[in-house]
This record gives sequence, structure tokens and C-alpha cells, in this order.
Amino acid sequence: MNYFIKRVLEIIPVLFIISFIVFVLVFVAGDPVALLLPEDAPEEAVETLRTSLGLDDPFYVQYGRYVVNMLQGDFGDSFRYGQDAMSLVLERLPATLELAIASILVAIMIAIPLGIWSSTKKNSSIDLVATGAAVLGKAMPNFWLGIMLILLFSVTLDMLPVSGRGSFSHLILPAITLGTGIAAEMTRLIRSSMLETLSQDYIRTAKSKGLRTGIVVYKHAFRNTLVPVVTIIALQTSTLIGGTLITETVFAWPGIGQLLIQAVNTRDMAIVQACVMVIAFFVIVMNLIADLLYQVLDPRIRYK
Amino acid sequence: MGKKLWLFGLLMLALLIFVACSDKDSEGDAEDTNPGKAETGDENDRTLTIAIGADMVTFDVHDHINTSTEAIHVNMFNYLVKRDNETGEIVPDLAESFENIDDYTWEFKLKEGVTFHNGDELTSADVKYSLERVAYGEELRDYTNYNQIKEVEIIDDYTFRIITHEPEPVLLNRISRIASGILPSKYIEENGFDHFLENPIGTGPFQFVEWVRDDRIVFEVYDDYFGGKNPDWDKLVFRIIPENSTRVSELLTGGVDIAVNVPPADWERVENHEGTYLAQETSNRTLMIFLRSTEGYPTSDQRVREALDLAIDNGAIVESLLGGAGVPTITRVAPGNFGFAEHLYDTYNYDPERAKELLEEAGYPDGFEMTFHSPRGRYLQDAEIAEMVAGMWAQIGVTANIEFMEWSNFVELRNAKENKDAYLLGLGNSMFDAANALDYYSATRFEGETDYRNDELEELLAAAMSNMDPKERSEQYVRAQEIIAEDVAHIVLHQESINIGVSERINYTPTMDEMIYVETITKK
Amino acid sequence: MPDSLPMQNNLVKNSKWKRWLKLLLRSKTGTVGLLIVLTIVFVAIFAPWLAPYEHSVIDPLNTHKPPFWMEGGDMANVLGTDNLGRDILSRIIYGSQVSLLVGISSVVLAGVIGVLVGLFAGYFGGFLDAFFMRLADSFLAIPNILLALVMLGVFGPGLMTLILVLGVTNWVQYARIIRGEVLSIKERDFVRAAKTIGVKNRNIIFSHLYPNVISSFIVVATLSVASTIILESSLSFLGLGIQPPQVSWGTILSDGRDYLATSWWLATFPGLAITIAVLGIIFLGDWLRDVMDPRSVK
Amino acid sequence: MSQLLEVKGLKKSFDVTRGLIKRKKQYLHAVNDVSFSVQKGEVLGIVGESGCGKSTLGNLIIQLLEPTEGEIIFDGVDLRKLPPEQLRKKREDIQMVFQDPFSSLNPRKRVFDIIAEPLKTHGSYNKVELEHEVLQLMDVVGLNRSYLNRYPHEFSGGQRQRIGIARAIALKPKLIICDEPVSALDVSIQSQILNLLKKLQKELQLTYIFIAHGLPAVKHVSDRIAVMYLGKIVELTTKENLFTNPMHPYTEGLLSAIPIPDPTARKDERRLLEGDIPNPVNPPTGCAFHTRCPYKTELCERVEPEFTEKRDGHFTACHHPLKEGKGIISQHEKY
Amino acid sequence: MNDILLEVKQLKTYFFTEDGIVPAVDDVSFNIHKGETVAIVGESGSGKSVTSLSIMRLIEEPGKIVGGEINFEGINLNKVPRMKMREIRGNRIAMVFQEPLTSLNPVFTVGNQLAESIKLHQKKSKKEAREIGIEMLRKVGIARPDKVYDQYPHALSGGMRQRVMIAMALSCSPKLLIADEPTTALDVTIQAQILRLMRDLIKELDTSILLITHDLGVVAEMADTVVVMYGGQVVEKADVFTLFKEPKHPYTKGLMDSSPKIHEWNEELVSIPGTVPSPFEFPIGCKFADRCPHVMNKCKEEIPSLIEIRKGQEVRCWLHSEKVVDLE
Repeated sequence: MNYFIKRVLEIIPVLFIISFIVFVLVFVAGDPVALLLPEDAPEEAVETLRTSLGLDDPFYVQYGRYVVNMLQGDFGDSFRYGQDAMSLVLERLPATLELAIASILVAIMIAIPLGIWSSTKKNSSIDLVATGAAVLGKAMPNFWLGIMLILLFSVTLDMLPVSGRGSFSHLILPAITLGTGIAAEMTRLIRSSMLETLSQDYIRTAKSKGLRTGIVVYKHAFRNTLVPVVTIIALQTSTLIGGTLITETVFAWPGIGQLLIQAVNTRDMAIVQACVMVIAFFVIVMNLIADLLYQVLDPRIRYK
Repeated sequence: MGKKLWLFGLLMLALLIFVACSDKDSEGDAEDTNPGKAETGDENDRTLTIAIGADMVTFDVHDHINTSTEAIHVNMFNYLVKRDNETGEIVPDLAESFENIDDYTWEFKLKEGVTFHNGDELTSADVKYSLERVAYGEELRDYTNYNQIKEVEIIDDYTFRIITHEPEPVLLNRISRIASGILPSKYIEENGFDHFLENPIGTGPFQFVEWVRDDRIVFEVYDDYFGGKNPDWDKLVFRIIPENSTRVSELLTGGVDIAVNVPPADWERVENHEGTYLAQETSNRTLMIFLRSTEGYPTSDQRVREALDLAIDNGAIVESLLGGAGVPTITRVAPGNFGFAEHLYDTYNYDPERAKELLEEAGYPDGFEMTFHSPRGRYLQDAEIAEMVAGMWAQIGVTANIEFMEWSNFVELRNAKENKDAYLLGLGNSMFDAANALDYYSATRFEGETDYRNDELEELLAAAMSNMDPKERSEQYVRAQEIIAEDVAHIVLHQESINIGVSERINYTPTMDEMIYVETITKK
Repeated sequence: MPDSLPMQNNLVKNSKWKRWLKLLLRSKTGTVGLLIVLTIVFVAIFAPWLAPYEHSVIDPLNTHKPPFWMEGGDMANVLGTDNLGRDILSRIIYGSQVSLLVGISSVVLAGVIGVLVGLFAGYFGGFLDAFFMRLADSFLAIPNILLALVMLGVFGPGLMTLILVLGVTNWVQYARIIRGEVLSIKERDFVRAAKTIGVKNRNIIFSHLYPNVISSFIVVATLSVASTIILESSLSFLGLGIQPPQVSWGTILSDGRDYLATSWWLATFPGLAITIAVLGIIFLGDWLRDVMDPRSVK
Repeated sequence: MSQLLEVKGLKKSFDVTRGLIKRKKQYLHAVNDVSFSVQKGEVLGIVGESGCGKSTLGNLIIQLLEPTEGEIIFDGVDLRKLPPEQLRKKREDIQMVFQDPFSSLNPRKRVFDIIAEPLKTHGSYNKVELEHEVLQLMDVVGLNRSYLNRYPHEFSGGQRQRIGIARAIALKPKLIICDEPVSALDVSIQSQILNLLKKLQKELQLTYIFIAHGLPAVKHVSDRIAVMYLGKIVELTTKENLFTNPMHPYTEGLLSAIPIPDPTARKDERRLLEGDIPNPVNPPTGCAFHTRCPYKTELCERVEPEFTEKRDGHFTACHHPLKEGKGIISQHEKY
Repeated sequence: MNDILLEVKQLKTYFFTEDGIVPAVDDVSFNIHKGETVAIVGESGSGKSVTSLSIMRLIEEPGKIVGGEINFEGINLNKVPRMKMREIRGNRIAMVFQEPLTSLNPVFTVGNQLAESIKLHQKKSKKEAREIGIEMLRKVGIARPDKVYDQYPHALSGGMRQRVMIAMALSCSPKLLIADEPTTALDVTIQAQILRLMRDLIKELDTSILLITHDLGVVAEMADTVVVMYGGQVVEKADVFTLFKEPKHPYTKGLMDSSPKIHEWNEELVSIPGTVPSPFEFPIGCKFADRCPHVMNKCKEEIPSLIEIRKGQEVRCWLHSEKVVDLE
């Protein structure tokens, strides 16, 4: 409990630092006004807009205002949509979450069997193939894989919808695209973690009891590997969300990623700020959950 | 542990389902409108799905400068007058008739019985509200194109006058383009503008159903449309698919009926594919290279500019990079625009030998080095064109160092007037009037950026600006274009093409203004 | 004493280099990895001599030429040409320069920051540590592609910016790894021995801690060269990567993506180059991890 | 013999507070009010089972840990009061030999660098002198000179421990703390190292504090032995006294638990201590040993016995000290 | 003799490492009778642990049993199918390891791990297994066994954990208990408790013990027969009294001399010079030749064989084989 509170309290400075980093970036980014107005807008119009947006104020005034507003969950209005940035971001969050969770499930479904399998058959040809496949999954750029999957499964085989969000079948290709890269990393980590676990004394104890290899591997070894695996999944949240940027673009998936890319391209900084804060918050919370799960999964920590 | 693991898996799954479901609720009946495969099913048969590259920006018709947003708006809002794409003439739309009363005043009569999607009838008050909102709203992005309007004077429910500050020869052009849609004043006054943005209504053939941002915008047919209910389509869906190849794939698999901006790479594929064809049309957008005439730059010398122009084989660019789609031109004003100069169109100057001579005359026998900025991914094959141009310049000894820029940085560069010798830019002209196009050659507008100045041209442009005599005004613009061409103020490359992939089940011919008029799209 | 498996202390007589060579040859993947990486480095260094053409020379009359084994292809352009008629092989050869440069320089930059922060924060602890770790948490919470995207959007893409941005976004992982190592190593008896001798803190950090953490850095750094190459291609996809006329594998791949269905070779060969390079680097990194792990070799 | 080190009322506690609600501060008193002194040229053995605080004590004396309370007077100066830079200089007089020969040597350094480090830190030698010194040190601890440029991983545990000893004696320190220097070694190697340490002590007139968890190792090198239990010294006396006439029941139990390598001496009637060592965070009231003590009375549960000199030079903390002759070696066997 | 429980005959377990073959156990033979305690003594690298793991068939890659027989109750364990071996493991032969902390799976409760083999080998239900498990914990001297049953290993002290390990090993009343350095990681007072516990329990359960240790004190306390190993070979084998009275092999003697004599005053410890070589560096002849005070030329050239110099005492040393030859 004590630990939990401590971890939660740690989030505050972290969010603060993030907000500062983002604000500085936005500040440095300079003037969005030019992009807001038509290319032939007269000078006075630019000036008026700039003043009305408060962009003439010195850094500390702008930052102060930003922090005060942020504490109220207000990141200002999107220049592009003219709507509250935070609500625009939150509107997209479900889509991104859906994709992220589906990808994690895909990754888990690939990585856990593959990782365990290759660890129990260390250095065999199976292991080599599994390791090779894992590395390959990591080596393929996301967008390339996505386009290839579309060409294969949608255009050539006509099995799955090309893009968009809707039915379950819409989810399959993007989830595979995003899940593969993560599965690659996860497989490698599960394998090495399993290898380490399998060399532990208690595995020898389990074997000396006459347990079947299956029980030794899946009960004794994998349960211990679960602890790092949960951490990996949590740490992958960040990569995962990063990956959605690309995947969402390829598959026209209406999530945060697309919103953000558009926002960056149009210097819609309120959206950028809100996006980054929401994503960062989400990543932090996932890590927090992983930390807590850690305690559940590993009694050693409880007894420390 | 097995149990816990399963529990974990189940929780994740549950979360997924929850997220998926919770979102479906908000989508409402979007599920039904989901096109899936457009050819299948009776209902889908009456749904038109159009894939566009970027999301619509807003329903505030006055606060965007976005052609692709307007392309959607035209299906739910109407202008007072519209441009006939065939003839280029301005014809009445919401207006029954119009008349130029004096240099400052136009009188309009509205059609009677036009209703908004909520049933309210269209009156002069709506027009007054709409046009004055943008004419006075400094914070609106279209303000500068409408602040010429001084007032809208209501005569009666169906009659009103538009009064301008100065004589305004292009008023009709102004009110037949972006930001000219007429809004329901009563509805907005009652509910507030924010409510309107969420639940917009107009007078157009289709009414708003929902907008899932970055995903889709859904419309349904409006039964009481004053032009008659659309016979072919009950539902209209715009899907946002930013990635080119994905958009094309959707078209090929029948996921959408129309895919805009098909890249040249896929033209053959779309054309040859069973069930789709490529519809092409020249756009009103011209690709140009802006040269800096500022003292100290080699390009301030007319001979250098001409040499650079002569070095470019516009035909080769159009042929090899644009698959022949596109028209090489010397002027920015395209056919269908007021002030079009035919002898400068569909032609180009190419003579590398002469170019070398000119360079020598100008004192650059060995060429020179210059910086060439170009956006990337903004226009059809822009980066490739820039690279090819640089390659052609290299043939006459000019080394152009290309700096590609991400769009917002490019805009910033131009605004800061930090542009160097040359940059690539494509410009459209929603007014379809030379005034808008040639404005780019006036000295004051681009002081510090291009610094081009020709006093004769200045006078011509100023005179034409408020000349209410169409014939004389047209001549003035043609002359102006000749001067510009002689001066080689900018290098004009070609008129871009609109390239749209279309399903075989429908007839569609794109229009030059890049609007997507669903009324012109019919089932085969 | 426990009966440890009788496999340790077995390499006493070999010199260091021989030992490495022996360890390398023992691992098939390690050998393959090193060969791939050496080849790429070689290609990058000698690109101007190896490439048949200049990478940016366009040839409007010779576009979309397929590779030599296909109909219409010939040995003049072994891997075909792109939409501007540029030789794909030459572009890939030149592309290796930028891809490697970006990969290695940004990792080195991130490494220098990360290792220093990790060493000092880990060793001194206290406020310094707390501050840097919160900072690290902050960076970790922002996906690096996101941070890179925003920073490149703000500063404008370009080679130097890209290297700087990737350097700044990636220091965290090194800082955390190094700090973790330092925390465990500083409790090891040899560091305590140095303290009891009265060795100055600076010397403890640089002569005791640094040599012992640097191998973990090298392993992670190797692997992140691979992920940087992929990240660069993703940024190219978003239009924020290397800008032409400079050419990297990422830009060739991303430029070629529109042609995947028609002229597949445009995107396939750079994709293959990335895949092979990443494969090689990961194999090498894995092998380095195996041999540098103090537990695996005594 | 003059006094080299005096430890007075030394305490070290670690905060092990847990729980958020009902936050009760909890401390682990690793070293709890320990006092003793060490004479020049003497070897003081400190024994105790795991968790008794013996290693903490060693780390406190050598200033690797900051004491919570108490004084450490070394050579007439209170080490705790020295400013950092002076303390750093003073460190050349106190050195340590560590338990784990694998972790106590920097794996990335050659033997030469390891042994030369203290010399470089506190003296100014040129290269030749330095090498000469190092080679001499290697001779002293019985390392082949040809190993000069090898790395630690090329050595066995015993040889590594010799390197560690060479490093410790390089500065000719006045006091060496040996923290379980042989417990990680093979039996046949243990005796080599013990003999070496003993030889060096005699030849170089060194003073040792020799920490070990078992009496066998301590017995061989120590002059006096302190027995620790739960952070406290429970008995302190000469080696002879301890083995022949232990006074504290814990010492007796410790002695009798040692298996004797003589099958004929198997005695099933041996008195074994029952139970486990209590949790040091919540030590028992009164005498901390009372939970395991076969002689405990009601007094022991209530009152903590004082650590006092019960016989000449024989200190113990027990309400009911044992009679003479309870050791495992009878008096007449002495010498 | 008919009451031989386990017969190890010329066991050879080699490790096929990339640096070469390591004969970790090389031609090891010994017998264990019913109810007997046999101790294998040796230092690190002597092959004593590998011997015990070979009996359990728990040798992992790159190790492999390359020769010899392990006859247990008339079955050659080296030949039985894996299924059958699993039935023997934990049931007929059980094992206790050195590190009670790492040998217990940290993420399962004591009870879970204890019940595992009871359920498996005795085909008991979960509830019955719990009762038996708690009974076993009580037997190994754990107070409040029903509480400990549901605790995780980390909540227990070292001594308790080793008691749990013993309870686990003895839960199916095995015929043979292999104890691999069972007390090395424990404090001396706890070690005494555990040794006594083991002695009491095997008497009660009529179990034989194969005790692996490096501590001659433990050997003297526990063993009936002693096998001394060095460099993967048996160098001396005798009953415990003979061995301690008259050790014949120089290594056995050295080992005894270098152990501190806690119960007598003697100042100087005699130590064996040098260190145990790495597995690749053993001499060609007698493996102890390099460290032996009585080394002869012959020792360096030829490996002596294990010879019975008197009833119940076998030595692998040229010193003694000569004598035997002389005698005859």
C-alpha cells in the first residue's frame, strides 16, 4: 500500500516534467498563426489573431496560463477543429485502445507459445526458426508490413476489409501489423527469461519430484516468467502507442495517432499537447498497473 | 496460476470488447451505413462511399480554407449562385435571379420554397446572416475574401441587395465558392453556433447524420431538396483514408466507390482493374516555381529566369512523372477562368541551347549554385518534379540544391520571407478569375519574398481590379499575362490533373473545381 | 563450496582476441551477424566506389525498369530503376551511409548522455538520482516515435536534426540500464574495496564502474542501432525522415510504397536491405550479450 | 601492547518501516550498543550466525556505513568526526579483506592494477617503483610474478583471495578487517589462506579484526574472540577461555553444534540449540537469547543482562553464566 | 549381498562442451545398502554433485551419461524409459538440494509444492494431499504446520525451508534420499538440527541416504560408508571408521589435515598445496599428482586403478597398489 501511494505520488512530478517538455517544444515551434490563415492574409489579420491567442505574451506568462488551464484539464481549443482539444483526444482514445489491446493480444498469442517453445528446445532448429521469425518481425517496418498485408489479404485474397474501423474483421489486419513487431520483442524476452528460469534450482527440484516436463515448464517455469512478461507488456505500451501512429495511418484507423500526425503537420499545438499528455498518462498508468501486478504475481516482493 | 493467467486473458478480452462496444454505441446507426462491400445488398446499393485523403476540418463554412472540406460541404449547403462547370458561366442556385444595379450594388431574388433540413424556409435573413458573418468576422479564415462586402440589405423575404465597399467585378465569383454556403440563421440563433457545428443543417441535397473524426462523415438524402430528391443515393459516406495505397486498395476491393487523389503509380492498376476506372480532369491548380527577383540573387536578372525556364522540358515532366495527365502552360490562368489567355496555354518554352546562351549573356557562363525549396507530398509528384527540374537545370550548368520541407515548415519559411532563390508551389483558384491568380505578381503583396516588380503590370492590375466592364477587364488581364510571361516572373510548369478512381457501377466525371457534386454521380 | 559445473576457467591460455574469435566462430548467428554488419559498414564507407551510378541522377526515359532477371530488365540496372529512373542498387548502396550514420551517431549521442547520467545518478543517488529518474520516467512515458515526430515537426526534418532528436529521445534507456548496473555494482565488494582504500569518487566512477557497465551499454546500443534504422524509416513514412536528395533506406522504402502493387522492386529491395541489416545487427547484439555477460564467461 | 581501536556504544539501525496506515516506525538494530577495544598486534575474532550484525560491525568500523550512534576511536581519533578529505587519507591505515573473492576484484582490471590501486591513491610512485612494489607484494602473498598482467577471472578462488590480501596489505595498514575471508573457499584452500593470514600477521605485526560465521576458522587465527547474537556481543574473551570455559549458553550451543570430524566421537546426547534465530526487527524482550536458551528463567524474559566482565578478561552478557569447563576442550588439554 | 539398494557401476558422465569433453564423472562405482548412509566427499569440481544428478537422470545438456550402470532395486536407471524414471523420481528416490531458498519455487505456496508429488505419486486428492502434507511438515519439526502449509517460501527462515525440502523429499517414503550438501547454506546451530532430523527420520522410514558433502565433520557424524572423490574419480572408499582412522590416499589425508580441529589445540593447519585444476588441466596420470606430496614419476604417467587394499577399503593410488603387489 505504502509503495502504491509512493508510486502514485511519483506520477505528479513526471506529468509536470512532461508538460514542461511539451510546452517548451510548442513554444519553440512558434507561431501557428501563419498556418491558420489563408496564404494571402494581410499582415494586420495575422497580428490580430496572434494577440487574441495570447501568443505575444512572454514565456513565463504563457507557461503559467498553460499550467493553470492544464490543471483544469483544459488544453485550449484545437486550431484546426476549433473544438476543445482534450475532448477531441478523448473521443479518439477508444479506437486507439481497441487497436492497442487487440495488438497486445495478438502479440501474446504469438509470443508466449513461441517463446516457451524455443526456450525448451534451446539451440534446436525450432529455436533457430522461432528466433529468426521473431527478429524478422522486428526488422520489418510497420507500414511496409501493413501495406503488404492489405495487398495480400484484402486485394488479392479478398478475405478481409482494407481499412477503417467497425466490425471485428476490420481489426484483424491492423492488430496483426502492430502485434507482430511487439510479439517479436516479447518472444525474445520470454525466451531469455524462460531460459533463465529453467536453469533455476527449483526447476531441478520440480524435475526431481518426477513431474512431467509439461508441468515443469508450464507450471513451475512459466509462472515465474510471468513476472517479467507482465513488465514487458507494460513497457511495450509506449512502443505500442508509438506503433499506432503508423498503423492507424496505413489502415485509416480513426484513433489518436492520426489526430496527432495531422496536428503535428498543421501545428495544432493544443491537440499535440493534449495527445502527448493523454498518451503519457496512459503509459504511466499501465506501468503502475504492471508494478501492482508484479506484487500479485511475485510473492517474494510481498514478503520483502 | 493457470486460473490467474486465464483471468488475466479474459480481463484483457473483456476490456477489448468493452472498448469496442462502448464505441459502437456512440456510432449509433453508423454500423448500418458501414459500407463493407459496396456492391452487395440492396441497402448498400443505394449508398455512395467516397474515400478522401484528409478529414474534413469543420462545419463552420466560413472558417476553413480547405478545398477538400468544401468538396464535402457542397453536398449539404448551397451557394446563391454557382459556376457551371461546363460553360464556366455563373448561374443561379439558391437565387432565382440577380442583377447588377450599380458599381457597388447587386440585387438578388431568392427561389421560394427552399427549405433547410429542419424544415425552416430560406429567407433573405439567412443570406444576410451568412454573408455578414464572414464579411465582418475578422477571426474567420475566409474573412479576407469577403470583407469587400459592406452590407447585405434586406428588401423583403426573398429579395436583398449586396453592397460592396469598392466596385467589385468578381463579386459573383466570390459568392460561388468556399464560405459562400448559406446558413440557417434562425436555427443558429435559437441553438447557438456550437450546436450548429455538432448538428449542422443546410439546404443541400444531403443532410448530416454523423461525423466520426478521421474515420467517416455520413449523410443521408434530403427528401425535400428544392432541386428534387436525389434518385440514386440514399446514403452518402465520406471515408477518410490518408494512405494512398490503402485508398486505392479500398477502391479495388469495392470498399469504396470513389477514391480521390489516386497516385500516378496506381493509375494503370485502377484503369485495368475489372470493376474500376480512372476519371481524370484538369484541375484549376497550377504548379509553379517562384523565383526571387531580389537584388543580389542571380534570378533577379530576367535572362537568368528565362534561361531557367527554357531549361525545363515541361512536356517531359508531364509525360514521365504524370503519365501525360497535366497540361504544360506558361500562364497560371487556366481555361474556364475569367481572363484566360489561350495563346499562353498548353504550350511551353524549352530550349536548353538558348538557355546556356542567356546564362552566358547574364554573366554566368559556368552556371551558378542556388537553393531550391520544395514541399513534399503536398502536390502530385511534387518531390519528383523538383528533383527532375533540378536535374534539367544541371544540364545548363546550374546547380540547384533542393531542400525539401515538411509543409508547415515550408509555410513558415515563406512567411518569414526566408525563402532563397526558388521554391516550388502549386496554387489553385477557387474564384475562377484572373484577379485572384495574378495578384501574386503585384509588387506590394510579395515584397521581401519574391520582390518581382513591373510598373506597367502594376497599373494594369490596379485598373482591372475595379473595372466593371468585363470585356475591357479581360483584355487587361490577357495583356498582364503576356508581360508576366515575357518577364518570366515565375516559372509556370503545368496545370495539375485531378485523378480519381471510380467504381464501374457508377458514372462520375470530376470537375475542375475539385468539388465532389454527388448530384453528378449516377448509377450505371 | 558448491559443485559448480566444471566448465569455468577454461580459456585461461587464450589471448583476448583469440578468445573473442573463438567465441564468435562458435556462434553461427554471431558470425553471420558480424559478417552482415561488416559488409554494410564496408559498403557505406566505399559507397562512391561501389555504386554503379550516382544515387540522385535521374533518367526520365528509363523509369520503372524491373530488376535484371525480369522481362525488360538488364544488367545496367541490376535491381531496376525507380519512378525517376534512378538506379535502385546505387541508391541502396548510398542509402547505407545515411542509415548507418543516423543509427550510429544518434546512438552514440544518446549513449554519451545516458551513460553519464546513469553513472552519476546511480553512484551518488539522492536528489540527483531522483531528479534524473523522474526525468527519465517522463521521457519513457512519451513513445519515442511520438517525441521524435513532434520534435521533427517543430524543428523541421533533416539529417542533423534527426540525429539530435533521436539522441535526445533515446538517452533514457541507457541511463536506466547503466544506473541499474551501477546500483548493483556499487554494492559489489570491489567498489567497496576501492572506497576503503580511499579512492576518489571520480576515479571510482570512471575506473571501476565505467569499465563494468560499458559492456551492457554496447549490447543495448548495438540493438538500438537496429531499432533506430527502423524508426528512421517510420519517420520517413510520416514524411519527417531524411529529406532528398539525401537518401536513406527508410526514404527509398517509404517513397516506393506507392508502387508496391505495380513496381514492387522499388520498396522491396530497400525493405530487404533494412531487414538484413537489422537481422545482422540483432544477431551481433545477441551474441555480444552472450559473450559480454559476465555470467557466461568467467 | 597499546590500544589501536576502541569502539564505544556503537549502534546501527536500518529503517524497515512498512505499512501505510498505522505507520509504526520499525527499525532493524543490526548493531545494538557494541563496545570493545583492539590492541596493537592483536587478532580479535568476531563470530556469530547470519544476521547477527557481524558484517555490519565490520563495515561500520571501516566507515563503509554510517553508524547511528557511538564512537569509533582509531589511533586516538574519532573517525566519525573527521572531515571527508582527512578520512579519505586515514583510510590507508584500515583495510579490508572481503568475503567473496569473485566480487571483490574488479573483473576489468589486471592483477597489477588491482594491487597498485592503493599505492597510486596514497603514494607517489613512478612506474618502475610501482611495479617493483607490486611484484614484492605478490611474492609476499605467494602469487606467481608471471600473473602480473592477468585478469581476475583467470584465477581460482584461493588465488583471488591472495590478490585481495595483497591489496589490503599494500599500504601497510595498522588494522585489517577480514570479513569472512575463507568462507567462500574450498576446504583445502581455506587452510592455505588462514595460514597465509596468520603468517602475514606475525611477520608484519598486523592487527586483525577477523569476522567469521563459524568458530573453526576464527579459532585458528584469533587471540580473543567476541561472540555476537542479534546485534550484540554476548561473550568476549580469550580464545582459550572461550573454548574451555564458555560462559554464555549461546557460545556453548555454538560449540557443541560443530560437527566433529571423528566418527568415534559421535555423541547423540549433544545439547543442540532449539529453534531459529528470532527476527531481528522484533527481538525478544529481556535477554534476546532467552527463546532458545535451555537455562532461561523468568528473569531472562524480563531483564536484559548487562555485558560485564565476569572473570578476569572474560566479558559476557548473561544472568546465569555457565560454570567453568563447559567447553569442548578440557582445560588440561591446553597446549 | 542381497540388500543392495543402489549399485552404481563404472558410471561415466561427460560434458561435451565446445572447449572439449569434460569427464565430470569418470568410472565411479559404489553401492548403497538398505538403511545405509553413504557419503560422497570432495571439493568443487570433484564430480560428486554430477554423480548424484546422474542417478536421478537429471543431467542436462551438454552433459550426458556415457557409460556404466545405475541399478536401483534391480532396474538399470540408465536404461528405463523416461515415463518409468518419472515414477521413480520423487517417489522411490528423492532429493534434497543445497540451497533451500532457490530450490523452492518462489511463486507457489509450500503446500502447493509439497502436495504436488503426493498427488502425483500417491494418487491422492487435493484434500488428502493437504492432510498428508501437513503431517509431513509436523514430522520435520515445523510448529504450526497448517499455517506454514499455506505460506510462500520467502516467508520462512532458511532452516524452515530446508525442513520443508526434507518433508517434500520424504513425503512419498522414498527408499533412497539423495542429499546434496543439505546443510552447507545453513548456520551451524541449524545445521546440527537438520542433521539430527535427517538421522531420526531415515531411521523411522527405513530410508537409505546418499549424502553429498565437502565437510568431513558432517561425514563423521552421519555416514556409514565414505566415498572420497577427486577430479571425477573415486580416490578412496571405506567405512567411516576405517577411513578416519587410517586414511590411505594422500588427498584424503590432506583433506583431513587441512580441516580445522575444533576440539584440540593445534596451531598449524596443514594444507594441500595448489588448487583444483580446471577440468581441462588435470594431469594425464593420477589426477592428484600435481598436488601430491608423495608424487612419483609413475603417478604422472599412468592413472592408478581403484584397488581394495583390505576388506572394505579401496584406494586409487600408486603408493598403495605397489604395496599390494609387494604383499602378494
